[in-house]
Amino acid sequence: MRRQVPLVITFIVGAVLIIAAFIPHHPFGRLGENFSLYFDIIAVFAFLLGGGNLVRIHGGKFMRGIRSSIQEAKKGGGFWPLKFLVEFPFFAFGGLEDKRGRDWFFSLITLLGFFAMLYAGLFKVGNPDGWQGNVTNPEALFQEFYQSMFNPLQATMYALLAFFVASASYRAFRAKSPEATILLATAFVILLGRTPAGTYATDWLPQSLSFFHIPNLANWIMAVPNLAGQRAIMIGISLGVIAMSLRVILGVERTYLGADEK
Amino acid sequence: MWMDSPNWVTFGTWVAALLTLGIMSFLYKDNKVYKFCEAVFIGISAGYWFVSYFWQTLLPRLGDPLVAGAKSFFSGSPIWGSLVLFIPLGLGVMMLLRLIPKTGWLSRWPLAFVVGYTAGLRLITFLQSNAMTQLQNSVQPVVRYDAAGGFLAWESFNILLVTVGTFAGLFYFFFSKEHKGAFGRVARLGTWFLMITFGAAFGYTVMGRMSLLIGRLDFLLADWLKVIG
Amino acid sequence: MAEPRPSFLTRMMRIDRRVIFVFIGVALIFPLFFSISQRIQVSPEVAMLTAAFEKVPDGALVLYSLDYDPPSAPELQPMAVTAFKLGLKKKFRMVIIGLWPQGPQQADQALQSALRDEQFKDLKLTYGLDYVNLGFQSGNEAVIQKMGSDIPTTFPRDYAGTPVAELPIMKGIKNLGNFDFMVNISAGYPGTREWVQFGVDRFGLKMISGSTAVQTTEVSPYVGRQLLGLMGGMRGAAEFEQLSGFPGRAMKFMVGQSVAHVIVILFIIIGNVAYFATRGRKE
Amino acid sequence: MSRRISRIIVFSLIFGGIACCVHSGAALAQSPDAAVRPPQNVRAIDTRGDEGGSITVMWDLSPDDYDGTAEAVTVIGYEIMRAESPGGPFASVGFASAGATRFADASTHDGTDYYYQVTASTSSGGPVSPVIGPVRSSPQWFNVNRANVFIIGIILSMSIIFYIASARRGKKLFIRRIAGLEAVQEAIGRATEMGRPILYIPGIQDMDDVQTVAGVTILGYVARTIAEYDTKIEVPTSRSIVMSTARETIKAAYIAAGRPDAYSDDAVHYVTDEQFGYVAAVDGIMVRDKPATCFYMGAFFAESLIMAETGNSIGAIQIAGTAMPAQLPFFVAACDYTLIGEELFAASAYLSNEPKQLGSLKGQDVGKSIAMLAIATGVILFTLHQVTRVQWFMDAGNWFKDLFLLN
Repeated sequence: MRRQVPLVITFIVGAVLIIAAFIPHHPFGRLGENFSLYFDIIAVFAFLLGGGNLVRIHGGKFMRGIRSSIQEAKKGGGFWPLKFLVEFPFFAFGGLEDKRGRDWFFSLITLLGFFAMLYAGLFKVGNPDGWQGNVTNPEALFQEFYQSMFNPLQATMYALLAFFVASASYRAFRAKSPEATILLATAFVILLGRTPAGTYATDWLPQSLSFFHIPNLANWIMAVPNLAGQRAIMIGISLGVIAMSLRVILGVERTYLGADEK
Repeated sequence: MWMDSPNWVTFGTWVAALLTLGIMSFLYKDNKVYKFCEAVFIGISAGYWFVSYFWQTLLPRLGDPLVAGAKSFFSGSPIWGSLVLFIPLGLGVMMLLRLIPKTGWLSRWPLAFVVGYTAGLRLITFLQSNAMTQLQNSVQPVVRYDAAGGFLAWESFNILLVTVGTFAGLFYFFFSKEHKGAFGRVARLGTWFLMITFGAAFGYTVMGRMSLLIGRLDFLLADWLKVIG
Repeated sequence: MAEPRPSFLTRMMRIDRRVIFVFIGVALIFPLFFSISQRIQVSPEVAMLTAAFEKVPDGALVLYSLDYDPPSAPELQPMAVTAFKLGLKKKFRMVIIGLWPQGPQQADQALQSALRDEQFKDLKLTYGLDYVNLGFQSGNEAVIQKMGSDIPTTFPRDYAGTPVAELPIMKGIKNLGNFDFMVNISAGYPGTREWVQFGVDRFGLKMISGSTAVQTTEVSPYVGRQLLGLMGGMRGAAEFEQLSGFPGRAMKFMVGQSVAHVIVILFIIIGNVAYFATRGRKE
Repeated sequence: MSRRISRIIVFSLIFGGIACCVHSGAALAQSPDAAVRPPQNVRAIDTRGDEGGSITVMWDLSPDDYDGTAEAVTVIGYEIMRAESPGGPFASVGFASAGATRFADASTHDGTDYYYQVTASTSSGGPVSPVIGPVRSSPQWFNVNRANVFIIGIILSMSIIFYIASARRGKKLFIRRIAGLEAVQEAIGRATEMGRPILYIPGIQDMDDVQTVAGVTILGYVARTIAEYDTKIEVPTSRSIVMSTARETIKAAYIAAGRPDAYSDDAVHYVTDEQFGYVAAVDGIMVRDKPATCFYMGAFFAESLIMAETGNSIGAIQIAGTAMPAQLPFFVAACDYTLIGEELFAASAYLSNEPKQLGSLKGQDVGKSIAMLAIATGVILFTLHQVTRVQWFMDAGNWFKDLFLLN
């Protein structure tokens, strides 16, 4: 029973949604839209679990860390709060080493950041329009946090890719096998084609060989063989998704539902 | 407002710049500064998203309609439209029942709803936009003539190549056939086409990644250090 | 262990990746200090895109959906700025939305910097009449679907909170079918793909797209019937700036990018030379 | 076929419309600008395949439609006017720009009679077409515009369901080996030997992405092996629903492996919904916990390479799978094994080794065969037309191609 009901729910929701795609009549016409709204709402509730998990993990780390640090400080006698303060960097950050349990201060930072954001956002702190104001109002504290902390962190993390893409191409693009050679050669031509160097390098070729001008060659690769590969991938994916969906809807695939606890 | 004062703006820029450098330090090796930035990032971003969901989904999509529905009910002319919202509300609450061991099994209902929703929705969208559109785009003559009746060898060759490449790629994805003999050779050809696709996408991407870093460097040099214009 | 000192090429085989990092960093920082311009060859997709822009009659009703956030701004913001400049030049009636929460904010910034152009110094733009920013709505592709049937209920209020009924530009706008043209600038999901699937395929939008370089390969199959033009990455942005006659930031950033490219290419060559030179010895 | 029927309907409506509206020819005389002519042949029908509340008005372009070049006064667009009686009053319900020949008036009430006329707008008013009507909107129970999607969907689904069913009945199926999945066992074994944890990333999207569903189901089978080997698994998630689902999945795997006591909820933890915040954390986990094996199965965006490169730098075995075409190249470059697109969705069936799941893979192959057959048919028809110039091939080809047209 406990296991059957979820399977039935999945089946009904999935099957009805598929059929509804072909029925414009109320209430089927907007079923997809409505279900997507339900999903969003469930996701918000679920966030309470996720956020709770975050707080529990970091709260736990922090509590355990500070307790053990105080115990450590109390060791060997003396006025322990002073010792605690003096050796704070070692207790809280683990000093230069990376010792487990000695990094509780970072958990505290995470918690502070989390609650600061909740406070600023949920209470609309500093919003010129007060409670009625839009949470995205750039004047509010919430958006100030966003601009000065969230945004640069996000953008920099993203920007690390510039370095990683270079190191990955250095390592991966070696002509070790026919496949690797094709990968290398294509990437090489496209890379060249995106730079002026590529343009200059092949400018001397006569007009009759204009196909081999690197930018033209790059455009050709993008338009022809690349397109073929993309199409194969996309058609394959669509069949994969259809099969996956059917397996789920028909209850053939049910790992995600967990097991019975007898 | 106090936040508009030049000092505050400068402070914000400094914070942003130091966090930028902190994240970049990871490239050398993991260190305490990176760890600090990581901790800040996790905390504020989790908070940010929750606040966004709260104001932009929960209240306008669930809270407000329910309140309006309740108001209409008590004012004597009930509008039943919002009643349907008790479905997601109920499912959402069931989600939270995980926290109580005894009722934890009920949380599988919303999960079942979510997975069923995903399966149903995606089956249709991928059928339409991946399968059908790609099939439609693939259907074209592999022999082409221009208006005057002259044979367009190059165009014809390209279309033939796309068609052959698509087929070969699909051969690669066959699961129920051993990649051996003639079939294996075609499948191998398919992997070559896939490799071209990957190489092309990779090569094409390098540029975009560089530009992200340029954006950060531009911030550090122009907005923070003010050494370039 | 008295191992012989590895040869130069063997060492090149496994360079510490941090060496590559340094080269890339320097290559990108250096050109920012100079203003050098370079010749760009225009790709057919961007030419199509600019032509599609030109074909839209002056004063047309145009939808701008900016679906990205600050991390993608270096690539996409110049596109948005140029697209707005063209919109101003052609006196489009511009309706701005975002499927990403930070999209509308990016749009405001882009429009502001477009207005700073010499050409529009004397232009008086009236909010609510010449353009409107409807802000962000959550729901990804569902927002597009809803816009297909009814825009005023999808966006009951604009970004600043004004009811859309009070905005003259919104008079007569019912759904996506009312727009003559659409500009989508996107960094991923939801973005161009969803607009094509739910807007173009279902409601016949005439659309062009500006994508991050990464997304470009993914959406390029749509060019033709579903997309009237496509610009990819900073290069696409620079080509667009050049073609539309509004040179801007993208053309400047292109230089650093090109240098970094050459560095990557050189490292690939070094890696392969070292690989082939040392391969025989190991076996 | 449905197209033809609709054409008949349209034509009958046109003639009906013209017949009932000839008397209003006087409207033409209202034209303030004699040089500009109104749109021709205006007709209106209930919008097909919709949920009601919409009437589609169509017309032929005014001969003076703006063509993008003319200097003289031209039609810049069409104002669609509506009334509930033929005599008016008419009010504007929308505007279509020059070159447009249809407008869907989505503000109708089902069952009400409406009358329409279309004004050719110039900068100074414009001539009005004759009044047509009455027209009513109504909802439909089947969207004929998507009949082709329905049929193709049925064909593909049936081929998959057929093989699931036949496999369930015990028909033996051959499935080729998939290198990336063969390596799963070995990769887990390696982590066990080294005494290091396994990191599993189920993508960064929520459960409403089918790739995440695939990622979580694969996790189920991977976790079963992990439970048998008694290795530590770590699953940071970027969405709360994924966290809950992953916990259910892993718990079930441990129960199935007969080691429910070894399971702990702590294996799965939520980090943040933010893409790059999540990556920052995952990178941190990698360099500090040094997992021996990293799995990336699900939907990925730009962060794919940040994780894969960091994973590579710590020397982990990496197995990735995604259906994000833009991210595949990075996984291919930086990981040891990569499941490409369709293989991701096939993986859970493959790993499960259950006949009915494997049957669906065979069904997918049949689907691919059908797709190839369809492409080949269309290509051959069009090519024959090019070569022989026989019009029939063209018509047949176009008919065939339209089967895949999305309306």
